[in-house]
Amino acid sequence: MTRRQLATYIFFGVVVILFAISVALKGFFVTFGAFLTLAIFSFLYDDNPYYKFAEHLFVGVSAAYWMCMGFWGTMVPNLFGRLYPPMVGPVIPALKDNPSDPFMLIPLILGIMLLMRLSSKAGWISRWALAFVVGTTAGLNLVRYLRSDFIQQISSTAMPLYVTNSAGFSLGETISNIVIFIGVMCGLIYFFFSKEHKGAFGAGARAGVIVLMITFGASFGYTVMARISLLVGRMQYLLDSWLGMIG
Amino acid sequence: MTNGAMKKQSLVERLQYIDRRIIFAFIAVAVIVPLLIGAQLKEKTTPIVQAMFDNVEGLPEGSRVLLSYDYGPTTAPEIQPMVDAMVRHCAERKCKMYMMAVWATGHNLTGETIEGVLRPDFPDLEYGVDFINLGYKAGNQGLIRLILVDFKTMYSTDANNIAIDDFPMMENITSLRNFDLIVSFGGGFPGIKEWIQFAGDPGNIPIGGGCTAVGAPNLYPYYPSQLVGLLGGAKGAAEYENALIIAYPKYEDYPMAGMSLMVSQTVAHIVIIFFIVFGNVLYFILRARGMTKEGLGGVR
Amino acid sequence: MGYSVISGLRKSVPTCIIALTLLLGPSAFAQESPDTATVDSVFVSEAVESAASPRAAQLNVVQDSRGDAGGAISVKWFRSPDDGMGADNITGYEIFRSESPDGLFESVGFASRGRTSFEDATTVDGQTYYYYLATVSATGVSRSGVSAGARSSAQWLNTRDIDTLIIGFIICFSVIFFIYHAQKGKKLFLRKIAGLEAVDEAIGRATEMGRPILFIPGIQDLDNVQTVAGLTILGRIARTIADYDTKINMPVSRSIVMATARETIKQAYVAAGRPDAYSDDMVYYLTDEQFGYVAAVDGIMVREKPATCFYLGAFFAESLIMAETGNSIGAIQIAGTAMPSQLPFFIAACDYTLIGEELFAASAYLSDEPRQLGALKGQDVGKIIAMSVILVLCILFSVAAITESESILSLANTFKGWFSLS
Amino acid sequence: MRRTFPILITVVVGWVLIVADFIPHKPFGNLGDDFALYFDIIAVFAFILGGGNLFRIHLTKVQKKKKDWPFSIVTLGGFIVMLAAGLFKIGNPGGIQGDVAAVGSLFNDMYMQIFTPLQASMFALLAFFVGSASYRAFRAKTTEATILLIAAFIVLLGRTPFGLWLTSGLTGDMSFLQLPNLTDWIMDVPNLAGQRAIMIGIALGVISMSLRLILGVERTYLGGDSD
Repeated sequence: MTRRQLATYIFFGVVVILFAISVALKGFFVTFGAFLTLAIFSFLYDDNPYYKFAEHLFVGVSAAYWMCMGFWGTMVPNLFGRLYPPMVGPVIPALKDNPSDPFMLIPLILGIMLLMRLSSKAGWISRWALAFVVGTTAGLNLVRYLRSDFIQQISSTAMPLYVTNSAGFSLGETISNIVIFIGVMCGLIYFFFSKEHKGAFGAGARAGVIVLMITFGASFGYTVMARISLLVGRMQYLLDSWLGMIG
Repeated sequence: MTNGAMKKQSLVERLQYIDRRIIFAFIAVAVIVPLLIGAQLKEKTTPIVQAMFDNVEGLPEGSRVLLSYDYGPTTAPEIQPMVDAMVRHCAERKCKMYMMAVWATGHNLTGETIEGVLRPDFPDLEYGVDFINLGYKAGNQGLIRLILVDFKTMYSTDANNIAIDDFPMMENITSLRNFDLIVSFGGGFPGIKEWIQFAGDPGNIPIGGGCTAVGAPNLYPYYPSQLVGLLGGAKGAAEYENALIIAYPKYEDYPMAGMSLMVSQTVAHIVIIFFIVFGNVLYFILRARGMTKEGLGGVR
Repeated sequence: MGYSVISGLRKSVPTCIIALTLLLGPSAFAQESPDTATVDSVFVSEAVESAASPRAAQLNVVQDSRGDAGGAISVKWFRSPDDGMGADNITGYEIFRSESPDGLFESVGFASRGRTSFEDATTVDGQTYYYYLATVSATGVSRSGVSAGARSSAQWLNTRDIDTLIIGFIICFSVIFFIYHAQKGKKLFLRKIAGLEAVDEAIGRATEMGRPILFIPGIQDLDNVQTVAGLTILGRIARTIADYDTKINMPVSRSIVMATARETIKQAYVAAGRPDAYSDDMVYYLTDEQFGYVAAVDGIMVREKPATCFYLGAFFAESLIMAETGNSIGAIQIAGTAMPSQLPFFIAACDYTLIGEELFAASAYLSDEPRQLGALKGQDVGKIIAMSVILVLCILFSVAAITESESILSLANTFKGWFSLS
Repeated sequence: MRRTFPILITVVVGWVLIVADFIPHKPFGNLGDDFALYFDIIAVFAFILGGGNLFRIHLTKVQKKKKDWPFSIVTLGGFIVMLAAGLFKIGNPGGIQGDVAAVGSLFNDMYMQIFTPLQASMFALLAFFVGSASYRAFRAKTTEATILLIAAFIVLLGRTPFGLWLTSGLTGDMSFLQLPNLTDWIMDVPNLAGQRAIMIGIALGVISMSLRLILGVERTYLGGDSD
């Protein structure tokens, strides 16, 4: 046994003992939660068996979690509950007298087509379901983005570049509006694909890059604090719920 | 980082490629120490938060407010304080509160508000009369589209599977248009943006939002025409709490979650600022000596 | 076979447009319907108003809600003189409805003070309804006269969205025009996108080092266009990978994405003439859970040490966790997303980042197909339209502000109204 | 047939949905919602595909005693227990009629005690990575990088009371230079302009991408343009 292996085993022993003490004092669930938290944080030092354990557990549990939520939240009420309501009567009594909707056969058939992937011979049928999904995505998003992100953003940018308020000419707002105007214009110039960024156009694109850099820098800086709040939440759990060291 | 063992490096050069684990340790300490001490930090209310506050403050008694819990336990440390503050405010205004979730994970968190704020501090409010928990329904933005025109098809029962028609406050609720204000809490998808796109814009319903500080900048463009106000991150929560204290002085000495969160955040924030300054100072020293390597971690 | 589809499509597009016009045309002209009641037909309220009651608001128009699926009548009124003013500030307006002018009226909704319209979305199409409005304050209630009858009905054209339709038509038309124009063979100029220039080099590096390529198509399902964009890029990359026989490792968080990605890569191997080299194990599902997924991806990164990481699709908070881990193992990282909040993190931690629109353009760039590139030209036309409209609107508003001219201001507002959501 | 028909499906579905968006009348009015619901249901079918795939991979690892196979047992165990708890609503106070995530059920317990701490801890790693990323990336190397650095630095400082304290001397006409005010200005003005440009660009990208899909020009998602 090498020294490294020995150290690993001793460390494991210590973890087990501390775990046992904590379970005795604080109960299993809080201890296990704290153990998992620390196991995830240990990844910051390096990959290790504790992280591997937490990671593998997480994958298994969460995959099953979403499957169950999908089954009880969507499949039962929205597919079976609409296709043939009496069938879900024993589970969701409120739905059992609803009228039946034969159109729900469409997703049922498409869903079964998708499962054809499991067969090597009929796997190609799954493409029909995928094609349906892609068509839906394209159709729904085209109009949605046109409306909320294209048209609406244009009208939001429509504003006077010379602002007066009750006190007369407002220099601050005028400057702000001009900056927004130039910023949006140059930002759009940057995204032009079919024109070379040269000359005046190139200068516009360059200004666009600057605007984008300010945007990214500002968003990053703005975010830092938020990210820390999540860590604070976890530390509160460790220090307060587990160790009882706060207040 | 680098395997600098090959050739001898100056101290400055080695610090340039400082092991990131050292930064990690500093951040951990910066977060833990203020927590152990325990302190609160007041925040001046900014206009976008004040707008949200004023909107709620302007709601007449009995107004219907829909609160959508579109977040999960991961962002709860950041978002729960603002939910609590707004629910408290709505309760003070005697608004009727309808809690729902477009996120499956929001389901459990509605209980936290009810048990943590409404039951202890507003014992007079009655379930089904003053507030109701409608629970989670699948369907993401599709759900929002559906309930914009037809509320009761999707919500035939509350979260505890009791028929919706048993509750007096559900009378006359046929579509989202019956609500005086919809507030979505959450930074991800589906979230405030989807509420704007699928309910606020088509239904002409006032939408308010509370989101993570990360999501906030993306939502600024919607304010004020499509969004009545926005709370961003713990700071937004602390600002709302501040507005609440000014309007309702009885909360002056009340422990406010957002304000205590701000302390640890601020300290860790300053640590990161320190490291950025430190890194740039090293960089300029090295550049003066002509020893920089270009391109590392460069921008595009 | 595919070519026949395309040529068929080319023929059918104009037909579709014509059919659409024919379909929409008549309804566009048939806008006026008799389901309208205006103030003229409202008889004056005889309700008793005590001294404490607020002054009543009067009805303006009661009519079928325009351009909807039926089942709604919109009620508009003029604000009460006490709305928002003085000590007797009202709380709001309660809307009452009945099926006959002298029948039993019931409340259908409440609008806060300041509002001047309400949509009663609980009507039955074809049934005639009568409305009156009660102005409510803390001290009393006063009611308006009863409106004339109004009926709701469904329309064939969403007239409220006619501006969206027109603008959408122009944009779509310009994209479609350039798609087919480009087919005629005129070579288009396209500016360079650094991230795409680096794709081949990044794949080459992984091949040389004998290490895998990690491809992450975002964490959203196929109902997000960004995921589709990521997969179309995968389609291009997979061809190179199949040619070089580079190892690809693609953990995904949605099983529909898994099915699609397998199909995509498999076809690339078939096209490269080596279908046997393909294996379903290249693409595998982990979990739908955002952080469960990222925990596993991080593990895969530190254990398998991919030489190149692609992150192309819709990302949320996990972006930085993956990109920083990828950075620490020294991988070349190419990212692309249309999630503005995650772009800063990719820019900070990756070697190359495709910003927003560039993600959608990438597969066209990599395809080098004239039709695909033509679509990019069409996008540029969209930008020119956006910029021109913004320019004209800003000039109009500025002129209105400088000259303080009401008429220019109303002109500007009308024009802006075309670009506002109803 | 194997390639052409799917493309036809995409084309027809896409166009119908676009047209339907402007027709409120039945049966078009709700088509978008219906199709979105169909997608959700197909996605649940896909869970069977995904879950089955996960199960098979880890089972193979255990059977063949591949590297790290004991950890695959952890995945399988977590998966099976959670799946059983959820599908059969084990320990649910409302029985089989109760809400799947009802408080008191095994499913909810596992969610709250295992899932939640793992999820929150993973998310909290970001606090550390944001630190290391800013240390490395925010260096004044090029003009662009310097602008990025300055914008980030002002906003970082402006969001702390430290920033207010540092610049509280600037009053009156100069008060707009106080760091919190400057931060707000950067967020509300240049940041907003950049975000808008990105948003408009993305909208055009989505429109063009969708059109390429529903014209059948972009077909890589079905395995490339060769037949």
